[in-house]
Amino acid sequence: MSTARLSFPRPPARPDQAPDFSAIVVPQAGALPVPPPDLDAGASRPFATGMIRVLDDDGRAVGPWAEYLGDLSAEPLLRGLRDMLRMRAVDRRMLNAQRQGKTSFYLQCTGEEAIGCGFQRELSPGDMNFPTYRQQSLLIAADYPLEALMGQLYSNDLDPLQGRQLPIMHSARDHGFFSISGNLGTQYVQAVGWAMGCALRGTGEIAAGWIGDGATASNDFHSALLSASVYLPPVVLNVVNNQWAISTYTGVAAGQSETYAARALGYGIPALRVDGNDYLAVIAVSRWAIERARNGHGPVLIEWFTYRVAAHSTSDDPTAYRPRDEAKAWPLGDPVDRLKTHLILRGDWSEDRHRQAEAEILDEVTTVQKAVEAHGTFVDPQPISPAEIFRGVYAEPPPHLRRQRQEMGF
Amino acid sequence: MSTARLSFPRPPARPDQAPDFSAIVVPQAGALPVPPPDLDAGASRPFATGMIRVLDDDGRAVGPWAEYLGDLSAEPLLRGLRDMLRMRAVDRRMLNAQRQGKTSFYLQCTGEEAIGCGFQRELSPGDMNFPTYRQQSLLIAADYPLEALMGQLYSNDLDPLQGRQLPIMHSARDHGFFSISGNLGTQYVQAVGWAMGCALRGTGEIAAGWIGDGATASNDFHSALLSASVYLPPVVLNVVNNQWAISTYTGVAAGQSETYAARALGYGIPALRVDGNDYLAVIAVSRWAIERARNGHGPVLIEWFTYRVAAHSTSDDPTAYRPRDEAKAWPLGDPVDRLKTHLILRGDWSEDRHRQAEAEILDEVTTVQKAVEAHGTFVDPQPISPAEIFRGVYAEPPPHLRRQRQEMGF
Amino acid sequence: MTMIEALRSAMDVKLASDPSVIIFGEDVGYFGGVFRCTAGLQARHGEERVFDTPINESAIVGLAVGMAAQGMRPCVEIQFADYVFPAYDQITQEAARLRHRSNGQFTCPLVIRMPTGGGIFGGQTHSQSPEALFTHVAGLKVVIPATPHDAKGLLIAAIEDPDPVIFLEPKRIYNGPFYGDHSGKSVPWASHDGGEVPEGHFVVPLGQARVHREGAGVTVLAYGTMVHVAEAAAAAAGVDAEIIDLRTLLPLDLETITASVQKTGRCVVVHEATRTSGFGAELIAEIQEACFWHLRAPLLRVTGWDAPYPHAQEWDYFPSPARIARALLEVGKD
Amino acid sequence: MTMIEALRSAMDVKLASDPSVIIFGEDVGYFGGVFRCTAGLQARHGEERVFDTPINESAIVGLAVGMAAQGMRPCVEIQFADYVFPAYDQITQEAARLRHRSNGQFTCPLVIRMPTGGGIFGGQTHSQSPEALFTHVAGLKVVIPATPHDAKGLLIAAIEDPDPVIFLEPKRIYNGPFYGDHSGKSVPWASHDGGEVPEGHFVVPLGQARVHREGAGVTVLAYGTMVHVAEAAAAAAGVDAEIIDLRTLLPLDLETITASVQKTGRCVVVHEATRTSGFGAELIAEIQEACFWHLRAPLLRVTGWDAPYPHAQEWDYFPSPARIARALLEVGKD
Ligand SMILES: Cc1ncc(C[n+]2csc(CCOP(=O)(O)OP(=O)(O)O)c2C)c(N)n1
Ligand SMILES: Cc1ncc(C[n+]2csc(CCOP(=O)(O)OP(=O)(O)O)c2C)c(N)n1
Ligand SMILES: [Mg+2]
Ligand SMILES: [Mg+2]
Repeated sequence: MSTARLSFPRPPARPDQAPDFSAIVVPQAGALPVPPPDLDAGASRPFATGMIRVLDDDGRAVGPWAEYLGDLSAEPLLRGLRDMLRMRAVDRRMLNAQRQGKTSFYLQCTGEEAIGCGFQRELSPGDMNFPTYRQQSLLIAADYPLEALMGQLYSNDLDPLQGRQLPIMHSARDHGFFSISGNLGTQYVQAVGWAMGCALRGTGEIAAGWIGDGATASNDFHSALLSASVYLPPVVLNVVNNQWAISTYTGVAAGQSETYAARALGYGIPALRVDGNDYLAVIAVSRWAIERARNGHGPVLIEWFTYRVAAHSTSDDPTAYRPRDEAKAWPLGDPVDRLKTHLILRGDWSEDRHRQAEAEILDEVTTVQKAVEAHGTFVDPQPISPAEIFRGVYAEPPPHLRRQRQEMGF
Repeated sequence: MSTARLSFPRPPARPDQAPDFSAIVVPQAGALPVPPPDLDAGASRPFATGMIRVLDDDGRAVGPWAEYLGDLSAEPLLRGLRDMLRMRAVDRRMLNAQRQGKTSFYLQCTGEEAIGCGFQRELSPGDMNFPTYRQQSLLIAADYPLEALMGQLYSNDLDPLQGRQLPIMHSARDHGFFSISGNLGTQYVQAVGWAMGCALRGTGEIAAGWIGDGATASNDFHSALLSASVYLPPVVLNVVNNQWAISTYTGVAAGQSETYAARALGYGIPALRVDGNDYLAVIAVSRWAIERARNGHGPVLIEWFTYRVAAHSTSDDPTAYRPRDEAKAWPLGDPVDRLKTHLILRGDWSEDRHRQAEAEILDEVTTVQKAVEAHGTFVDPQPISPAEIFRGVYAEPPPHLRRQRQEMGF
Repeated sequence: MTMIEALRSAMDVKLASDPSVIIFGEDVGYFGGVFRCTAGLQARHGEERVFDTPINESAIVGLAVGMAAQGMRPCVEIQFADYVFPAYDQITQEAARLRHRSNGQFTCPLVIRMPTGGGIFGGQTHSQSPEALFTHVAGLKVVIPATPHDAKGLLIAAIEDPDPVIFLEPKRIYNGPFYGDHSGKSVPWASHDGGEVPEGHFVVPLGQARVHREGAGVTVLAYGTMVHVAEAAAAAAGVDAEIIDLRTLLPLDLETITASVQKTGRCVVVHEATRTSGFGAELIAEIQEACFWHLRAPLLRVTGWDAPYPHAQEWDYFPSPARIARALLEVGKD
Repeated sequence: MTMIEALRSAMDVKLASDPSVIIFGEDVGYFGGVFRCTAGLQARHGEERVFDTPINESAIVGLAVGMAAQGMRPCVEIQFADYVFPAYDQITQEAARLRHRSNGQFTCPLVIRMPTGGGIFGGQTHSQSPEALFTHVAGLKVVIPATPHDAKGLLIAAIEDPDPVIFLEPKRIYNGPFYGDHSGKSVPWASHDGGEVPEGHFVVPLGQARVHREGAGVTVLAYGTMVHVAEAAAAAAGVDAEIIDLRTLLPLDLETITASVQKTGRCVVVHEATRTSGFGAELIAEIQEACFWHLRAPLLRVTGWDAPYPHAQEWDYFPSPARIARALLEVGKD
C-alpha cells in the first residue's frame, strides 16, 4: 500500500568506480557581483546557491570581486603563495614524522590551504578564530612560530600546551587561534559568544567560527546560527565543505539542502558560497565579510567549496571508501597551482622561482623540524613532569588534587 | 570605531502599552493554491512565507483549499466544532480544579483548539503524534476517554500512568499519542525516528511531530529537520507558533528568520504556513500533508500561526509581560467563533444551537469530572501504592530495586 | 530575605560593581525568571547586561563559554536543573577543560545557576538533583546553599571564582526552610537565622562546609533542602546528631567532615538524588578511607530511590524525616 | 577472535535472526566504522539495516528512541564515548524513562555502543570513561566486556534486552589483552582464553559478574581493560588476589562481590575514569555497608586522576600495574 521508503544519500563514486563530479556545477569566474555590506539573507540567495570565483580557467582574475580587490601588488599574492607552500611543507614533513613514529597522530589540510591562509591575512590583531582541527593554515598565515606549532605536535617542552592535548589540537591566543576541541561543533557557538563579547565590550574586534561540512550536522551548528540570528554579533561563520567527513559523503550531512550556505538563509543570515581553491576569491570574500561584521552589519556565513585531498588523518585510509584518484578529478583544481598560474600570468612568478621557493621552504621547515625534534619526539621522548597533569585543572589546586599529586609522588 | 552592537528582539507591546499586531501581515483567504503532492522546498517558498487561509472575514470558505476539501457535509464540521467546545470545556473545568487545589498543575490551549482538533481528525489509526504539553486537543479529537484524561490530571487510580507523571503529561498509545516529555524538543526527532520505522517496516503509517515556536530553538528541532532531510521518512513536522514562550516573545526564537516555516527550506524540506485559527484551513492542509507523507513524498513542515490566549500554565501570570487585552487584538480571531460563523452562514448552525451545545458539553464534561474526582484528587487523595515507584523502571526489577522496595517497606 | 531575594541581591551587587558580569537565560530578562530570581535586574542594569535567550541550553552555555574565555563573567540561568542536559556537552567537555587544555591561555569564569530538587510536585522533569553528574567532572566546582545567607555569599564567591561553577538552588527552600512535612505550615525565611542576609558585598568562600548543628552521636552529611529535613529528623529521633551542611560538593571540605566522623564514629549521608552513583557514594568512599579505624557502624545512605521522580508519590520518594530518623537510629546501634 | 570480530559477529547474528534489529551511526555503513566493528555488515544485510548518519549524536539516539518505541531494536554506535554527551539528554531523560513514564505503553529496547577508555594516545577527547555518568541514571543498564567472548555474549544479550543498554567497549583491548605495559610487546587475543568465541548465537546474561581469577588475599574489582592490568599487578605484587570482572555495572552483581570481600576482608577497586564520583565510589559505598564487619582495611581506589586525560602523560594518568600493586600491598597490611 504505502510507497514511503527511506532515502540514503550516496556518493557519486565508490573505490571500484571512476570519479564522478558531473553533478557539481562550476559557475564561471566573475559571474557574481559584490553585494552591498548590508546584504540581507533574502538578497543573498544567488550568492548562497551560486559560487563566487575570481580566477578563471586560464588563471586570470576576472569580474567584480577582482575589481573589489583593487590593483593588487604582487606582494600579498606572493605572500599567500608562500603561506600555502609553507603549509604544504609542514603537512608533508609532519605526516612523515608520524609515519616514523615520532608523534602519535597527524592530519593534513591538503587542497584546502587557500582558505585558512587567505582568511587569516584579512583579519586584524585581536580578532579570534574558533578553528577545527583542519585549520592549521590559519596559524601559518598568522606567522605562528613553527617551533611552537611543531612542539605541540611532538608534545615536547616547546609545546605551549605541555603535552596535554592530542597533536593538532593547538591553542594560540596571541595569534587569534582559540583552543581546539576534539568535540566537533562545540566551538561554533562559542565563536558567537566571543563575538557578542566584542560587541558588548565595544572592542571593534570580531570572531570567526569554523566548521566542516560533516559537523554542520551537529547541534552546535544550529545553536550558533540561531544565536547569531537573534543577537546579530560581529561573527563570520565559515563552513569548509571538503566533500567528506571521514568516510561519509557530504550528502549525508547535507540531506536535501541546496548548499550549506542555503541552510543559513532559513535563519535569516546572509550567506555566500565561494570557490575555496581560489586564493583571490578567498581573500576578496574574507575581506568583505570581515569588514561587514566589523562595521556592525551582523553575522554572515561563508561556505568554502573545496576537496579533502589527503586522508582524514593518519588513522584513515580513504581508498576504502572513495576512488583512489578522486582528488585529481576535482573540478576546482589545486589552490597552489591556480595561484601560481595567476602569478606567472601577471609576470610576477615563474616555474623556476616556484621550484626554488618550494625547495627553500621545505629546507626551512626541515631545519626547524630538526631543531624541534632535538627537544624530544615520541621515539626519543624527553618527558614532561607527570605533575603537569594537575596544573591548570583549576586556577588553584584544591585539596583533593594536592592529595592526588602526592599520591603520584610529587 | 566599531559600530557592532547587539540586537535584542522585543515584543510589539508590553503591559503598559496598547496591543500592537500591525507588523503581522494577514493575507487574504483563498490566495494560495494547492500545490502538487510532490512539492519541493524551493517551490514551497510562497507557502512558507505566506499563509494558507480558507475562511474569509465573513466566514465564507473560499479559494483552492476550500475546493480541495470538496463538498463538505455539515457533519465533519459540526464534529470539529464540538471537539473544540469540548476541549474548551475541559480546559475550563480543569483550570478551575487546579485553582481549587484538586490538582497540582494545569495548562490550557485556549485559542489553539482548531489545530490539534483538526489535525487529529485527518490521521488514521496507527499514525502516531509526538505532542508537546499543549496538544491535548489531539486527545479530544481522538475520542480519548475523558475518564483517562482527567484521571491523569488528578493522578488517581483512573490515571493510565499511575500518578507517575506531572498532570498534562499524557500518554495514550492506542490513541496515537506518544508519551509527553517535559523536556522540550526531545520528541521532535523521535517522531522522525518513528516515521523511519514506519517506512522500514512498511506499515503505511506516519508520524507527526509537534513543537512550540519557543522550542524550535532547541537542538532537537535541528536534529529532527536534518534527519528528515537526509532519510525522507513519512513525517509531518508541526510548529505551533502561538507568539509566546512563557514570557518570551516569539521574536527571540525566530531571530531574523522570515517565518518558522522558512527555517525548513534551508534543509530542503518543503513547508507551509497556515492560519491556525481557521478550522477549515487546518483540516485541508493536514489532509494534504498527511496524504503526501503517506504516499512517500517525504517530510513536510507546517507552521500553524496562532495565539496563546491563556497564561502559559497555572504557574504563570501573563499580565506581567504582555498587555492584558492582547488576545482580543489578535488579528486571526477565535477558532470557535470563526467555525461557528461559517456553519451559521452555511445554514447548519445557529447562535441558539451553539449556546445549547456549549451548555450540554459543559454538563457532560462536568459529570465525568465529578465521577473522576470520586476516585481521588489532591484535596482528597486516594493514594496509589508507593511501590508503584519501582514498577516499570525496568521490565524486570533488578536486585537493587528489590532491595530498595523492601527498604521502603513493601 | 528569602533565598530568591538573596540570589537577586548577589547578582545585583555584582552587576553594579563589575562591568564584565552579565546575566542571561530563558525568561530571565524582562520578566525576571520563572522563579523571579532576576526580577528587576534588567530594568536596573539594562538589556545588554540582563537578557532573554531562546530555549536552547547548549547555546546559553556555549555563548557563555565564548564570553568567559574573553574575560567576561557570565552568570547564566538554566530554568530547571532537569533541562541542563542539552548543555552537558558544553559544560563537561568545554567549560570544565578550557583552562587545562589551553594551558591557561583561555579560562572560563562562568556560573551556571539552576533550581534543583523536588518537593514541589513537579514530577520527573522539575525535580531532579543532578549534582553527582557534575562532581565527576574535573575542572568544575559544584555549590549548593541551604540558607539565603549562604546563597548570597556563595553566589558572589561563585561569580568571582576564576573557574566554572555549577550553582544548584534547592527550589523547595526558595521561600522558607522545609523540614520534610509537606502538610505542615510553611515557614518563612524571615523567622530563620539563615534568612538574615547582609546588604552589599560579602562572600562565603567556596570549598568550606558549615557545621549546621553540633552533636556527638552521629554525623549527618547533607546539603540544600536536606539540611533542614535532617535537622527535623534528628530532633524527631532524639539523636544527638552533628549536621554538616556541605555547601560546596566539589571541591569537598573533607577536613571538616572527617573531623566530625572521627569524633562520632558514625555517619549518615542524605540526598534527594537517586542512590546509585549519587554523591553519597563519593562521600562514603572518602570517609571510610579517612576514618576507617574510627567507624563504629557502616555508613548509611538515605536518598531518593533509583527511579524517576514521581508526581503523585512524591512524598514516598523524597527522603522523609522518618526515613532519616530510622537510619540515625540504625547507625547508632552498637 | 579479536574483540572487534566478536562484536561484529554479535551484530551479524542478530541482524540475520531478527528483522527488527537495525544498526546505524557515524561511518558505520559503507565503511564499517572507524574501528571496523561493523565492517561488511551493510554489504551483507543491506543499507536499510546498516547505515551512515550525519554527525549528530543526539539525532542518532533520538531516532533510535523513536524506532525502539515502535518495537524495533536499534543498536547504534557512538564513534567515541567522548562524543556521547550531545546525546546525554536523549539517553538520560528519554530512553531511560520511557517505559516508566508511559507505564509500559512505550518501551525502549535500544543499545548504544561506544569505544571507551584510554591507552591509545588519544588525548582527552578519545580516552574518556563515562560509565559513572550512566550508572547514576535509573532505567539504564551499563555493560562493559573484558574479553571477546564476553563482548559477543553480552552484546547479544544487550540487543535482546527489553531496556536501554549503554554498551562500553574498552578500545585498548579491541585487538588483544593489555597488561599495562605499553612498551611491551602486544599480545593478540588468539593467544588468550577470552579470545575463544563460539560461532552463532549465545548469551552472557547481563547483571552477572565473573570471577576472573580466584584468590584469598584481597578482592580486586575491575572491568574492561583494567581486569587485565589488575591481573598483571597482582602477579607483580605477588598477592593472592581474587579478581572480579564486573561485566555489568548496572544492575550490579553485588552478591558475587560481597561473597568475595567477605572472604578476603580486603578490597581494591580499579578504574580508569576520574576518581571523584567515579563508579568506584558506588562500589565502596555498597561494600562497606554489606561487608562492614568483615573488612580488615579501608577499601582503596586506584583510578584515573581528577584531571582531563592527558596526551603526553598518558602513562602517568593510566592506573598502572605499579600503582595497583602498591594499593594491593597497602590494603594487605594488617
Ligand atoms: C561530537 C563528535 N562526534 C564525532 C567525532 C568524530 N569525528 C572526528 S572528525 C569527524 C569528521 C568530521 O568531518 P567534517 O566536519 O566534514 O570535517 P573534515 O574532517 O572534513 O575537515 C568525525 C565524525 C567528533 N570528533 N566529535
Ligand atoms: C529543555 C527545556 N528547557 C526549558 C523548559 C522550560 N519551559 C517549559 S515550557 C517553555 C516555553 C515553551 O514555549 P513554546 O515552545 O513556544 O510552547 P508554548 O508553551 O507556547 O506552547 C519553557 C521554556 C523545558 N520544559 N525544557
Ligand atoms: Mg569535511
Ligand atoms: Mg509558544
